Amino acid sequence: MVKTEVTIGKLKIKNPVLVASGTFGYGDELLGTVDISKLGGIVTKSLTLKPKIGNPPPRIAETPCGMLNSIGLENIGVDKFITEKLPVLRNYDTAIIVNIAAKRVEDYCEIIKRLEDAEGVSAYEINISCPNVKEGGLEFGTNLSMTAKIVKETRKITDKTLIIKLTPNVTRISDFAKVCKEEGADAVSLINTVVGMAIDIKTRKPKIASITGGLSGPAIKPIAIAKVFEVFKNVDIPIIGIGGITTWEDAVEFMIAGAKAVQVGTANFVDPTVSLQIISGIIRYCEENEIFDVNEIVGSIVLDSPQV
Amino acid sequence: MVKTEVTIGKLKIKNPVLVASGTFGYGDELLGTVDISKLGGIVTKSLTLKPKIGNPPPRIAETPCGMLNSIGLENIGVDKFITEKLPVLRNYDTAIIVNIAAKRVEDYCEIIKRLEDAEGVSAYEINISCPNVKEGGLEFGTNLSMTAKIVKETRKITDKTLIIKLTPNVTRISDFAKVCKEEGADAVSLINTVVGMAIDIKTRKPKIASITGGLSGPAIKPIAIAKVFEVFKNVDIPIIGIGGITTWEDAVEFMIAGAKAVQVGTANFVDPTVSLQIISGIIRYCEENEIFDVNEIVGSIVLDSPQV
Amino acid sequence: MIIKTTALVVSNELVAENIYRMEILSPEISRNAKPGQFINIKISENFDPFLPRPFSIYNTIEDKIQIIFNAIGKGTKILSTFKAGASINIFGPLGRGFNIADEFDIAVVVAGGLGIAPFPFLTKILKEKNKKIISFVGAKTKNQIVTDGLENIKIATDDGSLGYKGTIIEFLKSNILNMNLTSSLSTFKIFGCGPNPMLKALVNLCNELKINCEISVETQMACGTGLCRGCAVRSKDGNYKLACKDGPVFNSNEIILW
Amino acid sequence: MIIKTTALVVSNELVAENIYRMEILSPEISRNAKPGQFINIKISENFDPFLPRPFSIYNTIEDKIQIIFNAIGKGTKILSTFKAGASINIFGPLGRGFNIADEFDIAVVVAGGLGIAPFPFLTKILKEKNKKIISFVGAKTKNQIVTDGLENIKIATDDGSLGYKGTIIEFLKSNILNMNLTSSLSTFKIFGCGPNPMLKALVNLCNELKINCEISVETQMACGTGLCRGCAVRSKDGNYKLACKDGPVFNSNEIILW
Ligand SMILES: Cc1cc2nc3c(=O)[nH]c(=O)nc-3n(C[C@H](O)[C@H](O)[C@H](O)COP(=O)(O)OP(=O)(O)OC[C@H]3O[C@@H](n4cnc5c(N)ncnc54)[C@H](O)[C@@H]3O)c2cc1C
Ligand SMILES: Cc1cc2nc3c(=O)[nH]c(=O)nc-3n(C[C@H](O)[C@H](O)[C@H](O)COP(=O)(O)OP(=O)(O)OC[C@H]3O[C@@H](n4cnc5c(N)ncnc54)[C@H](O)[C@@H]3O)c2cc1C
Ligand SMILES: Cc1cc2nc3c(=O)[nH]c(=O)nc-3n(C[C@H](O)[C@H](O)[C@H](O)COP(=O)(O)O)c2cc1C
Ligand SMILES: Cc1cc2nc3c(=O)[nH]c(=O)nc-3n(C[C@H](O)[C@H](O)[C@H](O)COP(=O)(O)O)c2cc1C
Ligand code: FES
Ligand code: FES
Repeated sequence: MVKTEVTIGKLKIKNPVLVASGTFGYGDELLGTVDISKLGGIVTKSLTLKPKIGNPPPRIAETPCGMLNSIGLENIGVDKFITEKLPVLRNYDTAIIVNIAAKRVEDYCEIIKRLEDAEGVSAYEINISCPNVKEGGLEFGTNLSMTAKIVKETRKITDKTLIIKLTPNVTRISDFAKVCKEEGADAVSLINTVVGMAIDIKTRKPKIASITGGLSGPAIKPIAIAKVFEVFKNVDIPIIGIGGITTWEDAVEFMIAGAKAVQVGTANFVDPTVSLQIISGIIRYCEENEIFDVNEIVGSIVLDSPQV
Repeated sequence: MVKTEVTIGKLKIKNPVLVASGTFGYGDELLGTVDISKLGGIVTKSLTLKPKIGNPPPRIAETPCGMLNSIGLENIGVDKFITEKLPVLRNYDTAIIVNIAAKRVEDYCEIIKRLEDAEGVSAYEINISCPNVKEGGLEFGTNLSMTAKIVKETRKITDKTLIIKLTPNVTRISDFAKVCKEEGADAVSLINTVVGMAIDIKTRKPKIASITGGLSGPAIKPIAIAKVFEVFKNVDIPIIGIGGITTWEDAVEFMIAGAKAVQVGTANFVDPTVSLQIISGIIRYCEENEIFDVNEIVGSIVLDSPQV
Repeated sequence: MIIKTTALVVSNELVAENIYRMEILSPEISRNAKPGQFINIKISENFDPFLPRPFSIYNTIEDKIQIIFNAIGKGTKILSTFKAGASINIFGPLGRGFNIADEFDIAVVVAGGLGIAPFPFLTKILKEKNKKIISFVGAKTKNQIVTDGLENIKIATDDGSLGYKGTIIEFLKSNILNMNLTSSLSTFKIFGCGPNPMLKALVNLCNELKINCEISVETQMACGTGLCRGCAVRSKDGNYKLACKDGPVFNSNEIILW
Repeated sequence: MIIKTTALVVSNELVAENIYRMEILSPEISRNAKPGQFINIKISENFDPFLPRPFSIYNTIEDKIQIIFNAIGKGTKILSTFKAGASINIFGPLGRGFNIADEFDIAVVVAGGLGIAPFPFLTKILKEKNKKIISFVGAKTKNQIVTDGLENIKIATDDGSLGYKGTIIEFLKSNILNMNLTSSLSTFKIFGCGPNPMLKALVNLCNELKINCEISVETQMACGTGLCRGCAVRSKDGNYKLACKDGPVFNSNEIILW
């Protein structure tokens, strides 16, 4: 019997597999098809203070081994989430990690305040890395002092587990993870999408209305693994690994690189049940390799070369 | 009859398709199989002042729609290149763009000095973006003042076309392109590889001996297009587009985004004749669309949204 | 209820120029499907192409569902190589189908090119309800015309190689006017599917003549299940609707075509 | 002279557990190939898998070349689905083959698992030169043993299900010692191919007994043509050699196995 529970800050999740923000709605989208109570947890679509209708179409385009998106944080807003979604989600035995995005530090705090009074929130994931909007956008996630400020202020408001979601679109992501730790974040999640672009050569127009979008999927996995390992090597903070995870082997690869948990994103679009298969795959892997606790995998990378 | 000649600084190339540094040896590797005189030009493997034996194996790993490499600038050194390679290459009617890498600014200058005395060099591409070594490594390419210094000093030594090869592993690549222009570079080429990593879950060892490597191939094309467009939008300097180009459609996409010429890299490993097919594909595209000069394609992106 | 299954390909045959019809054994999907709904097909075990491809349910025959597709790109070219006996990963039925509950006694089906895809299934159900059906089918040229499973077929081709020479909407308009039933037009309902320019022309015509009209739209899709919010379509109220969940079938006065 | 061609698959049959032999029509490659050389196969029109896959030339029969492969991963699983009549993109012959010009009268072929791949071709050429050949073939178990095209075959399996129970190198060693020709050993030449651990053991044995030995190595490869410098193998002189160009066949005293 493999122990699958992992701890992220104050949050205990029953297994290390979460569904990534923006790739599984609010968790209630496919209740008939996917048993979310088997998941380690769900990360909600980014919530903003007021509802947002999102960006104009086309919002997505397929690319080699991945896709571009610019949804523009379309969401129902924090209040409607509290009244309509939380009561449903509460009934499932899975961690509810609420991802929030805002244009101003005050708004991040205000959203958390409202959620603190509601029942059923397991943890917060602060999105400062969305490439497609002002809210939670890159001018926060690519700026060390803004990042520090957001962590410091949101930390004041909640004792719940605070996860900061980082962007790969920076020179050294570990500098940002360091700041998050110093300001009291419990964990970092990485990576958000990579800024990308595609053009339809027939029309000569960008394939995404907002011109650039966020690249996700298997194509970015090597980039994500490198970023996870960079943070693991340089900063002592729990890491949630994200980027191109499509199979249990991918999940294990992230954990070996130093991730305590993982999030499955774009792969949900190909098969919304993939996360459940990844969980059973990890358990099978542990059994076959006589690993009794998934935590043994975390950071178990073997380096014979001196470079590190 | 489509006009295919493009001008990069003082360099005129007969068509906009070059083979990328490190993906076609010194140009003489497959003379029996690929007629290099049909190419716009060849960019040589990075040359250093002294020969380098390169990094220990494994040096490469396949990834989704791409590959990681850490060759470590294995090369014969500038002197041997001058005595053994240049005399052969001179005989072909194609531009010889010599890519150079160095640990110190002085070495960049010294390498150029030696090449200036030799006959047959069409232009220089300065590699300040190799993710796998000290020479021409990221501590140059991710540092604005170092970049400025290298451009300024190398510019003093040659009147030939000076191309600076930029890395995507920075927050804003256009800041670097701006500096290159200010210091007198004739053009920028982008992108070099993206830092990436992969782990063999059986052995738990990195698939690349140097742990991280450079990601290339179709997987990175959307990233490269976004970087090319960012520079095109913000800096008035000729751009050579690189990253995942595998078909003539890819080449046209880069040109629409603002690239005056393109380099084909990893695709040479799948089919070393691919560049020739890309050239004929571009010409066919022009004929079918009644484009009389390939320069008409450059930067012809159509934007109906206000974002730009 | 969405079913995810690895199903058996019963047949996959070329039915017109570069157009294939595939029959797939899937009792649950066949039982649950409604006309206008679609399925997602995972094309390959590998990651290129990566996203599933949506295909309208062309028809259901007992335990089997059929799709029809044009081998134009990466995914459909691979799909065209599937042979009888192969297994295929499908997901469905997805989306909201045609509304046949409302008031009408004559159904006018209008299809441009492969826009015929959802209509054999719709026709079957409408016939069960004893509705009168007229089908207008248009295409560039005659080799691309597919009509089986349709009723009272009227054809138009851009090059005139078969039927009326011109667009299917021009042809439709002249017919409706000739019918000269402007009074009872309200009892018509038009069901349209095809390329966007054609749908726009159709919607304009229906607004002009005040005809109740539903159209099935095509957008880029990633998930087909409401997860990604990528398939947004502008709705009249200034918000967005999802082609994969609120659609792909919309009433012509619900949305704004792009 | 390297030939790039889209060739016809003549046959592709299962010859052992999960092991396929494919016959490809390519007169130029067949004519130019030497034992120990390989070809690159572009597996898919799409980008996953992206890099070509190298395969030893198993044999040549008139205008045709053969390869043999184990359907273990992405590329080889796709290859195993190729049917007779399909066309395949290949590139070759690549690399440096075995050196059969030097002094020896008895050729000892040593193959571990699919390490037999280059040897039917080598055997054919050696027989033309009237060399005596002894073949040692090892595998985990008997279902994985492939021997056709080899001569004087001696078999070892790890599980003892066929022939000697143990590694092929142990078996080889005992045989050579029994032959007890230590004096004339110099006229032996060993040709080895197989997994790295086996090659290491073989090289040690040959050093110990001072036997001339060539081995064919496998490394990760991107281009197979010398362009990428990715297939580096440590050479005794402290430099690197390229498996795709200087090899895949090396003399056992040229390189250091990893
Ligand atoms: C709800 C819905 C139902 C659909 N039903 C059907 C159906 O019943 N039959 C069917 O054949 N297709 C249908 N499609 C379209 C289908 O999902 C694929 O997008 C289309 O078949 C092309 O996929 P591909 O991978 O072959 O092309 P891609 O490789 O994705 O694209 C290749 C090239 O074809 C172009 N292209 C993509 N889609 C189309 C298109 N629909 N028409 C013209 N050019 C295109 C692309 O712009 C690109 O240039 C439907 C789409 C939706 C959203
Ligand atoms: C010069 C040369 C000649 C070769 N000749 C042959 C040949 O004649 N027949 C043949 O079958 N292969 C041969 N190979 C290996 C072959 O090129 C492929 O690497 C191998 O078949 C796996 O490819 P794949 O895409 O199926 O596996 P991948 O999808 O690339 O890998 C899938 C899994 O299989 C593992 N794997 C990859 N290669 C091997 C291997 N060789 N043995 C065991 N596990 C492996 C990988 O580590 C991975 O875990 C040769 C390689 C070289 C360099
Ligand atoms: C369609 C789409 C929408 C997304 N929306 C959000 C979002 O609202 N908030 C957020 O923090 N990340 C969002 N992401 C990023 C993912 O959570 C994830 O970080 C990224 O896609 C990389 O993981 P993947 O390759 O597994 O998809 C979105 C990604 C996609 C593809
Ligand atoms: C195996 C390999 C070796 C490379 N060596 C060099 C090099 O020596 N100097 C350099 O400037 N770029 C080098 N590059 C980067 C390429 O020139 C190119 O910028 C990058 O691969 C992206 O293009 P691609 O996706 O078409 O390969 C190398 C790339 C690969 C794959
Ligand atoms: S396709 Fe993903 S929400 Fe419609
Ligand atoms: S595989 Fe590219 S140099 Fe050998």
